[in-house]
Amino acid sequence: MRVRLGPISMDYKGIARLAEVDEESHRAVFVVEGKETRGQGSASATITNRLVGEGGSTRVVVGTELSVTGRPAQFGRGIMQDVAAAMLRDFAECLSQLMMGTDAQETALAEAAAEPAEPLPEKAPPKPEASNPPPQRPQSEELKVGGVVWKVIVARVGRVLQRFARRRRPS
Amino acid sequence: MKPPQFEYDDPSSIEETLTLLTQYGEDAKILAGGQSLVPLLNFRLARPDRLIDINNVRELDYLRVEDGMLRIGALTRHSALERSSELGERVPLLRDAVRLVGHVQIRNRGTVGGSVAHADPAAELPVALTALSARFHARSSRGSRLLRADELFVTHLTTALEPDELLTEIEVPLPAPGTRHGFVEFSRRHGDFALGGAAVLLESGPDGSCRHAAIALLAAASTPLRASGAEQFLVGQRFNERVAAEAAERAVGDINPTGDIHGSSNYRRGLVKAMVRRALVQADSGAKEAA
Amino acid sequence: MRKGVIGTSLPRKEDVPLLTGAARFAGDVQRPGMLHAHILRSPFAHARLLSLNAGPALELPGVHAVLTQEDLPPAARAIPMRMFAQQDLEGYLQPPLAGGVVRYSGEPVAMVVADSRYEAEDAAELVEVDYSELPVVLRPDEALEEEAPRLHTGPNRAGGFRIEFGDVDRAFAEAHLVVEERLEVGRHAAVPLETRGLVAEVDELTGMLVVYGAAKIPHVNRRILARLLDRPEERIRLVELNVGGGFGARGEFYPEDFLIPFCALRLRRPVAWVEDREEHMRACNHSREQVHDVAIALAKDGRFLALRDRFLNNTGAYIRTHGLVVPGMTAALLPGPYRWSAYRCDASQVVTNKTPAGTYRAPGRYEANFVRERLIDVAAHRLRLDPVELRRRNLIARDDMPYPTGTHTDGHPVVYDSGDYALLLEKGLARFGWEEMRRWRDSAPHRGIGVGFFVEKSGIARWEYARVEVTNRGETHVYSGGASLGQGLETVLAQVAADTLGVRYDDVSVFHGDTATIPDGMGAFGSRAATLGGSAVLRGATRLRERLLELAADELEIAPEDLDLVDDAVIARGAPATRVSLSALFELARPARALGSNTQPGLSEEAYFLSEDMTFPYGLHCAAVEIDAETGGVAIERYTVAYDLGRAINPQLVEGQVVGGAAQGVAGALLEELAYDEGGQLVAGSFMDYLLPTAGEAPFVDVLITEDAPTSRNPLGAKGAGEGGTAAAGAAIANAVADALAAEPTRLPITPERVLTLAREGAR
Amino acid sequence: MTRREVSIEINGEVFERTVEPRLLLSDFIRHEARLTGTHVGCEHGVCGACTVQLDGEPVRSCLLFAVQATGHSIRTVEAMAALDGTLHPLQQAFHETHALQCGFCTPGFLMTLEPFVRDAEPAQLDDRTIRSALAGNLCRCTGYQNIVTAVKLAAERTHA
Repeated sequence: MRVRLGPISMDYKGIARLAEVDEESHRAVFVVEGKETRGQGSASATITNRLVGEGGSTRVVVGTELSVTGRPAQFGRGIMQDVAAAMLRDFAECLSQLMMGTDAQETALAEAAAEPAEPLPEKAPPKPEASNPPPQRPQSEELKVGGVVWKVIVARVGRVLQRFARRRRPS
Repeated sequence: MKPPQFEYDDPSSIEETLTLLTQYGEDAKILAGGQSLVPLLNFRLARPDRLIDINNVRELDYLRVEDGMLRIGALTRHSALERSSELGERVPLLRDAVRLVGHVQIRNRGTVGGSVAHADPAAELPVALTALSARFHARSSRGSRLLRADELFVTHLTTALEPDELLTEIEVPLPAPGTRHGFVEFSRRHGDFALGGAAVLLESGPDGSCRHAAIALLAAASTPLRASGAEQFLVGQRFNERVAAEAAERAVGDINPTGDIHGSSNYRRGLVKAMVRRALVQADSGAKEAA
Repeated sequence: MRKGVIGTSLPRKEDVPLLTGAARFAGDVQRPGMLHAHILRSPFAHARLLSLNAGPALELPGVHAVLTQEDLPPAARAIPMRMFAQQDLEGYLQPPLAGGVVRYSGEPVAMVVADSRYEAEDAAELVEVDYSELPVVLRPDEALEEEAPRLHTGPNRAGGFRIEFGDVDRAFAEAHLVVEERLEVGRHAAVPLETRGLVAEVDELTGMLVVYGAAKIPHVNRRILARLLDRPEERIRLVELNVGGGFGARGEFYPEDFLIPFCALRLRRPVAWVEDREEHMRACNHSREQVHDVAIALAKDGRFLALRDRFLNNTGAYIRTHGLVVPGMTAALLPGPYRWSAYRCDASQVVTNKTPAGTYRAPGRYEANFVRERLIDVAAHRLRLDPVELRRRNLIARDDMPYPTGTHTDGHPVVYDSGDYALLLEKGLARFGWEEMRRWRDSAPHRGIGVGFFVEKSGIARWEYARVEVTNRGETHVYSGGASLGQGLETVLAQVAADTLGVRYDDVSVFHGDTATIPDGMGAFGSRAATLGGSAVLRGATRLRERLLELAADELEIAPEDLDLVDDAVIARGAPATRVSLSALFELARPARALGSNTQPGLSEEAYFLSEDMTFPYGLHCAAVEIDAETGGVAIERYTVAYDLGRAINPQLVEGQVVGGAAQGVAGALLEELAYDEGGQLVAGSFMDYLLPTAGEAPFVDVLITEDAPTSRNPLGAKGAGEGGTAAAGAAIANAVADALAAEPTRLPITPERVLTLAREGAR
Repeated sequence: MTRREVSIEINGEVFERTVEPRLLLSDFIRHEARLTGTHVGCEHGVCGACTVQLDGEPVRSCLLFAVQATGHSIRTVEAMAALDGTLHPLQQAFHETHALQCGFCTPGFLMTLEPFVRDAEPAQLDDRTIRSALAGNLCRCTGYQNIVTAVKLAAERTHA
């Protein structure tokens, strides 16, 4: 998996796994763990996805805890925060597109804001619903951050979440 | 802390550069002033297969005014901007901004195009150019296009430039005569990337009220950001401290800056607000107008 | 003295090579066939080391070796303490390369040796290391909790001690006012501009192991290296080159100080290692991080009754060479310049998953002065007394000197030798313009003034060596057991030698730091080089002068007391034409001649100086600050340091020490912080985030040097000058900020965001 | 990687070598040209110890590759004093005012300040301007105070 942010690029090899599924609270936790392919650093992310009903739409609250070791962590000015924010935004967009694309009836808006290694607050302002589609990134085909693994994870997250969402529908 | 291996080309023309970009695209990285890229290379956080050094593309190094536009070649060094008396007279905001870039050694080597393409939201020039409604020329073998700041800057360190595209020129519409400006930032040390800042342009009508306002925020978001709500608020207002404070409040209404060890998101939001207010006051005082 | 060389601001002897680029630092050494080492470091703050595969790295062309802990000899299992050692601490010492468990991010795991540094770094990326992460603890108070992850076999409180005198509990019970605070000093570090560097080689002709790049304590380190290599000391030569700053951190014995020589012996090739900045930030000693729960008991009139402190020193993952020095200094000097009837201090040395810590300029005192002086201001605010007046009422009187404080450190009792604290206080305030600055403060909001009084110590590790020689050209050579880290050692020792002998300053050369030409020495730390080193030179030069006069007396047939030594010759007083040059005396002292006339051959005098104890310079920092209530920025309007050193050998050098020291101290109060994330990654790991002050932040520092209280503990009367500029800077800045905000800062550094938080929440 | 031939003029002497493109100019100057007066303090463009003049202008040599200096002229601290050893006025001023202690950062300061002192107008020589001019060079020993004094002294003599 290659993480890119502008000129910064880090290659990790590792695994992504579904660590926890809580059908009751509509919560799914993914863990991604990687080791730098060149260099000694590592990265791991815990991505918590939770479905929240909101009037006619459903909000996916995505929280992430990112832990990075090695030079990316030390090279300052908060680039890891930037990387984390960008990764999460990509993740959210990707998820949002996936879910809106696969189930047109359902409106799932992925909300993302990241402070790494801090549980995501839910205070993000409510977004207007379906009429306002998520912004299209210029290279929406090729995610700048995250690359292939994101797609895999997003697909799996999406499947779990859609299962949750369907179950919510009657309420 | 030594850079990883890479192949190296040093084309001497735009055409040659575009050919190389077409050939190597994603695997190549443009090397301009190198003041941001080389530290990343030394830390081995960037590992392009190939560097395309454009420092010998002399046709990219110019600064001229024509048709009401300031045209800046992408390879123009910060120090050239700093020294240009024409720039000081016609676009003093840019001069004030460039003076705050790093230190003399950085400005002697750093380029305007490099600073723009690096797209650091805490960098001075992208913010000043955003306030100035500059447009950015990108060229590739496929053709050329012109982008606005909001089109160019995508997120942290990321622009909309395609891998085969080269930023060639920045065009800055000359501010109307009588336009006043302010550029303010706060950093913990002299010359560091600021924790927050603002660039402001104010144009007044004959009655003294604001006819046009431009406010761009530094380190407030993942890109340079125009505070359009605050700009609209200012139009038609007669300037005073209260108006400045209100505009500043509106400017940071929905920003959520990234926090780090030097300041939390909250701190930075308050800081950007203060910077906007001060930049407005600075612009209003007009003290910085012209060289 | 005769020529007034001592006490004069002569230009520095060291300068010309440094100004012209001719000086040689460790990184400048190039030897034939030299290889380059790169240290592979743990990215994790705490992890089990499962496996290490160097195979792919060794396949890379240009790579010569990858060394791991398995390659090291048994003698090299741990780097010993050299000061304030305690038996309990043995289990916490650092191995040169980690085996089994890594305990901080940056801990050496392997060493890669290649033809160039570039290739060594390429290869290091290919070494495959498997770790299994362990839980991390970063704060010293959390490390002491029951369920905290344990770093070593022993408890996380690696060591500690109590210092106590008087009836503390009773004093607190009977006090009119008790003020208690939790005060913290953030982790910061020395960060010299030159990173560490070493080149080691085995001289093929002599078999001597030569190590270039020694610093601070070459002879001490040779002893440690000999022990770890199991090699005789005399088969090892350490050579000090130019050294780009030390400030306590550089020159201690680190893992690399073993690894590089070991590698050179093993590969039989010269091996160079130059630390890069990124690794310096994680590898070289950190310092300062302490948490104090401190209380002061006062009588109604403001008299100090008792001081009680319990503090934790976060020493990072291992105990390094300094043992308990930093907490020892903190506890011993916390009482400061005041009279106390009772004092109790419980000091703990606590291990956490951060880079190991050691000394940094004014170690333990920067922290102690902040704690005590901050607390006194808080007390003054509660008593509605002027903070300066409160201090004035409690200073130890001049007539009480020498004053046994009742404390001690590493076996040294702390007995203040001399001092007129009240006089210094008034002189310092006058120099600062205290009354003027009060008016300045009152004329606008967010302005504050504050002081910090300190008593420093200098000249620890009691002895030093010197040898003074006259050469065949009639010049003077001084060999010192001291070391230079850039502080001007050569200048000071040349002044002492020139002054004592009567020769020209320009004719004196000073040599130091080469174990081949200097039999022993203690080096440069704790502001000791000039006082102890200078006293040894004084003693050697005095004896050499006597011999020169006696030799000349024989030659000129004039009684020695009628002779004088002037510049390059011994002359008859009142008849300067009657003379014998120093170079002629050298010929007279050659063995054939000297032995024939039954005198001692050679013009060389060795001397050791032993001091009965430390000396205690003292001083005052005064700061005036203005705060930007929107940004939290702190602007320093005026900064003054008044410092009594007994005697200044070169006042301009001393001023330079004070100004530079103050810049560091102020930066520790406002800018510098080695911030970690929750996982134990040093996020301030480069110069982008670790904020050394530039010329834009370093304040203009006005320096007043006084000589009101010379010491009798050395013949120069001089007290060390190296650390007072730093010692009370944190205290003065914090007190000025407190005054400006009417709030009580309790933690350094006071960052802009903390300033705003204080302004918002802190109004007292 | 493809090595490149470079030909770099340093202090009037041309150095021709074949190097990897990634070789930093600072390393070329120090290890290929053996001019070790240029020091390396951080290798990420903050400390200024590696400052040299590229075609007369101060730049950080740790942020340039040696291949980029081909055809350019580099000036380092070794070129400042006269051949007979007479110090440059700026070096002399540093010496007289104790503007250095350990001296590791000094060559970088000299390279930055030489053009500044040469071009400075007397009106520019207030503390604030001088401090701003040298803010791109870190010094850990002096607290900068005597460096400011040295700049004033050198400028006075230069423009006298």
